[in-house]
Amino acid sequence: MYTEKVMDHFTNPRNVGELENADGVGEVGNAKCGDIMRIYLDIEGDIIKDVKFKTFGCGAAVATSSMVTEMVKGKTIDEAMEISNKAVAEALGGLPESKMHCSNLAADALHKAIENYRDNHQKKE
Amino acid sequence: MRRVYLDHSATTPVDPEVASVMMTYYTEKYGNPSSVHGFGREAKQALEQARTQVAELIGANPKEITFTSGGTEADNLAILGTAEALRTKGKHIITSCIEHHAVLETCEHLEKNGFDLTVIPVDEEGVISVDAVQKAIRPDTILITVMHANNEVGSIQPIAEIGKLAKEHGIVFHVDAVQSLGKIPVNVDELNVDLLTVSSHKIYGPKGVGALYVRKGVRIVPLVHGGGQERKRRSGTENTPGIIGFGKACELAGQRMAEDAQKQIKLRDKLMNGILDRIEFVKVNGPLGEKRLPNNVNVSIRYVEGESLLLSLDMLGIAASSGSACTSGSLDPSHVLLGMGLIHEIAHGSLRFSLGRQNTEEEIDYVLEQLPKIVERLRMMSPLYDQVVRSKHV
Amino acid sequence: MRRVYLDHSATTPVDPEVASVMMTYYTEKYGNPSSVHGFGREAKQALEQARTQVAELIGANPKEITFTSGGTEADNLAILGTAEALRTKGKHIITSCIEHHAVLETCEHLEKNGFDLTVIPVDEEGVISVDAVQKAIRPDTILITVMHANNEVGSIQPIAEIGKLAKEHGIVFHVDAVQSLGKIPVNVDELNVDLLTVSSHKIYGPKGVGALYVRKGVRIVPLVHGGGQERKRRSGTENTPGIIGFGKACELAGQRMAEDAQKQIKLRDKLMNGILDRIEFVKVNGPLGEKRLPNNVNVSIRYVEGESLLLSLDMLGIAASSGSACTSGSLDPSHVLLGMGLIHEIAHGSLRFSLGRQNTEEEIDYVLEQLPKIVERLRMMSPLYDQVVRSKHV
Ligand SMILES: Cc1ncc(COP(=O)(O)O)c(C=O)c1O
Ligand SMILES: Cc1ncc(COP(=O)(O)O)c(C=O)c1O
Ligand code: FES
Ligand code: FES
Repeated sequence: MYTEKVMDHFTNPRNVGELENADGVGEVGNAKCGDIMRIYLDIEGDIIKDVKFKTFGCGAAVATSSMVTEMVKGKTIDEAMEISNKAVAEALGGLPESKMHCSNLAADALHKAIENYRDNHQKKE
Repeated sequence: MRRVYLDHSATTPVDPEVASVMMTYYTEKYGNPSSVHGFGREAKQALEQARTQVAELIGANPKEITFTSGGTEADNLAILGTAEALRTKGKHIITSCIEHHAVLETCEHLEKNGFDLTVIPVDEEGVISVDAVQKAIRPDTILITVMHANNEVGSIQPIAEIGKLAKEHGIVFHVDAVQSLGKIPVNVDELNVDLLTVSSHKIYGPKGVGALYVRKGVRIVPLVHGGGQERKRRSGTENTPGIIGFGKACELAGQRMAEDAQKQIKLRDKLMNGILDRIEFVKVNGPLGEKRLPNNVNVSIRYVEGESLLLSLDMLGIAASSGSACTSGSLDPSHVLLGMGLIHEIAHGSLRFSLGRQNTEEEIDYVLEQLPKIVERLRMMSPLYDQVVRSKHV
Repeated sequence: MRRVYLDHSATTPVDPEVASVMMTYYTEKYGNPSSVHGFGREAKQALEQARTQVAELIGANPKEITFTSGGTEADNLAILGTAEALRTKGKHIITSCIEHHAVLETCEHLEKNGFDLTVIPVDEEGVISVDAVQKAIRPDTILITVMHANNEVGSIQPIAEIGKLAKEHGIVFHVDAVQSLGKIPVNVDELNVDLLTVSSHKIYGPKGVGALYVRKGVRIVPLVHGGGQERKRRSGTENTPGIIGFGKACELAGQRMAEDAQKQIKLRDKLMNGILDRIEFVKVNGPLGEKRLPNNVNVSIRYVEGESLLLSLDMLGIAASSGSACTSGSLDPSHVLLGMGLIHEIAHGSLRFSLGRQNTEEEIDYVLEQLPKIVERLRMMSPLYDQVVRSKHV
């Protein structure tokens, strides 16, 4: 069902955890649907210096969370905004059709975290 | 890698004795039972012997057994066949909210085609109330269809009483006994049923074979038309090797049922109590004791999601299921658990272990050793668990 | 006793290679393909490989293959499923008078439920005329269902041309290819078909498995409701070992078809000519040469009755059939032979020998040695023959 890459990220998820005093936090999904994803960002200038996640969800949800954190580390926030659901799924070597929506969650959580950062940032200015 | 199969409610291995009987009918005694010649006759004879073996396990007459391609087809034949036969008599059908999809989807198909459907709720243990069925009965009720034991939570239903009700009202009564056969006694007279579905691959027989018991005098319209096999109830060249395997599996089930149950109840309780002892925030789904199938363990583990649990167990060679096998690939939480009143997030974290003849205590120990570690790891990742831990520390 | 099996159109032995592949999936890789765990995944993978093997033999895409419990169910699914899907579009169905019961009875079931049925006649060789089909087409025709090759007399039908007609008129075209598969090329594109039925046990695969090819874009309503397996077209736990066996049988059929056909045509003609040479008052039923299946011999032997012939042959270990296996237990003469214009008394004396991969020249010699003696003996008993002999002597 899942590619080796998915299983690798599921088994050894990268960047699990949270960041105290994160510059941006994004959360999507709800427990009712069986998936919640939260992403924490530390941002310096407009570069993503550190990223962590926590996820309650299926194998694909865990793997896409892990993947997206790997993909954004070191990127600018504009570059990170460009990361699409499809790109996350592709980076994992594909997802089963019925699981494509799980990749939505990861990209959406990331984008929400960046928006959250921009909101905070703009307020500070 | 070590492999521990704990998904016997999804399907079972074929018993080696069963497989070896079947082999002969694939390669040597391969005749078509409808044929006049020796090859045909030897196949026919074995087919009829299998019919007797199935009948004996459920206390029926062999003539009352119609072989099908499985439990799903038997459920469809019972429900659609009765609806078609009695459509001028009435249009109301009663079922329960914890039925297998083979029953629910079929009833809903009829609903879309002009029938009325009442779906009886269950209590928090997953048991239907006889009272609720009684209240649902209308003058135009033609069929009551409920399961003997539930495939997800193992709850055993008050079939005999519902059957008595149905009989009093002259309503055809169909029971899906796919999960109870071979695990607890199934007797068509004691249960007061008119139609009863059984399936081979849940009792160490081959996949792709099942049967519908049709009480003498009960009329159903066939689903599949053609050569008129199975006393015109189910056309198609008979799957003789499969049917013969099913017959043998029934014979073995009859011999081993008491011993199997005794052994599996012990393992079941060991596993269930072991999980409760070792893991926090766990809830057992379904009834305890006598009202539960001997081989079913179903727990909800809070703050983790079922598929992640399954995958993690799988990597250690442990095969289990979350909800029923048919839906574990999809995103909906089990309709059975929701029907029992579980909220979505708890239903999502449910896990079913279903025991079989070959399981050992040592295998249960292995699961009890691994599962807590898996849950711990997944909970550390879970944003829901955070809050729990934090609120504890406050 | 010596046993000579010449009833391969009724059913075939399972190829030992096929049987051995299946065995693994009964006893070791027994997972339910819907399950998430390793046991499930290995079953699922093998299931999909089998789908590819079946698809390849008929030039289809694997996604266009729906597995069923046999040819009969596939025929029913095609016909009932199309009728249900298109019932608002039209109510007219065209079929032929030589179809298998799985098609005829299903069409007649629809006729009883408000559909219009046109049954096309055949010529004296058992071949449908394209012209007759064309003339039968109406604006409300939704389905044409005809067979590729006839099971009794081996006549091959002008499918590609009928398919072209159907396409021109936007009519769904279903073909029952149960008897042609593995014997002559079957290609869904060359034949212009939308739906195509195949069955495993006629090509050295297991009984109880078949498939319906459904061209991409063609909609059918399912017959059996439940877990939504087979892309929602056919619910029920998949008969994985059976399907895997069918897949293997298709692979072997593809490899061996040319050689099998060449060998069987030789035996066929030897048997047919041998009978004509040795026995008086014999008529060959069905076409000669290219338009006949490589493995079919069908003769009417005057002044004797089919069942008596079968029983006499059987006592010598020779398995043959009279009419189709499905009806040889009954008293009606074959509807196919009657459809070809044979009178009852001649149809009653018909005999079908259908060859298979394992048959040898020596076996044919044995039949040719025994059959004349049997016919002689039965004719000596026959009051009809008396008159013939007498009139000869006059
Ligand atoms: C209660 C119940 N009914 C029906 C079925 C369907 O039977 P089968 O798998 O033979 O189609 C199953 C198993 O999946 C079941 O558990
Ligand atoms: C032409 C034809 N169609 C359909 C069938 C039915 O297929 P099955 O025996 O797999 O049900 C047969 C064989 O009996 C047949 O010969
Ligand atoms: S996150 Fe919901 S199924 Fe994957
Ligand atoms: S005499 Fe027996 S079938 Fe006609």
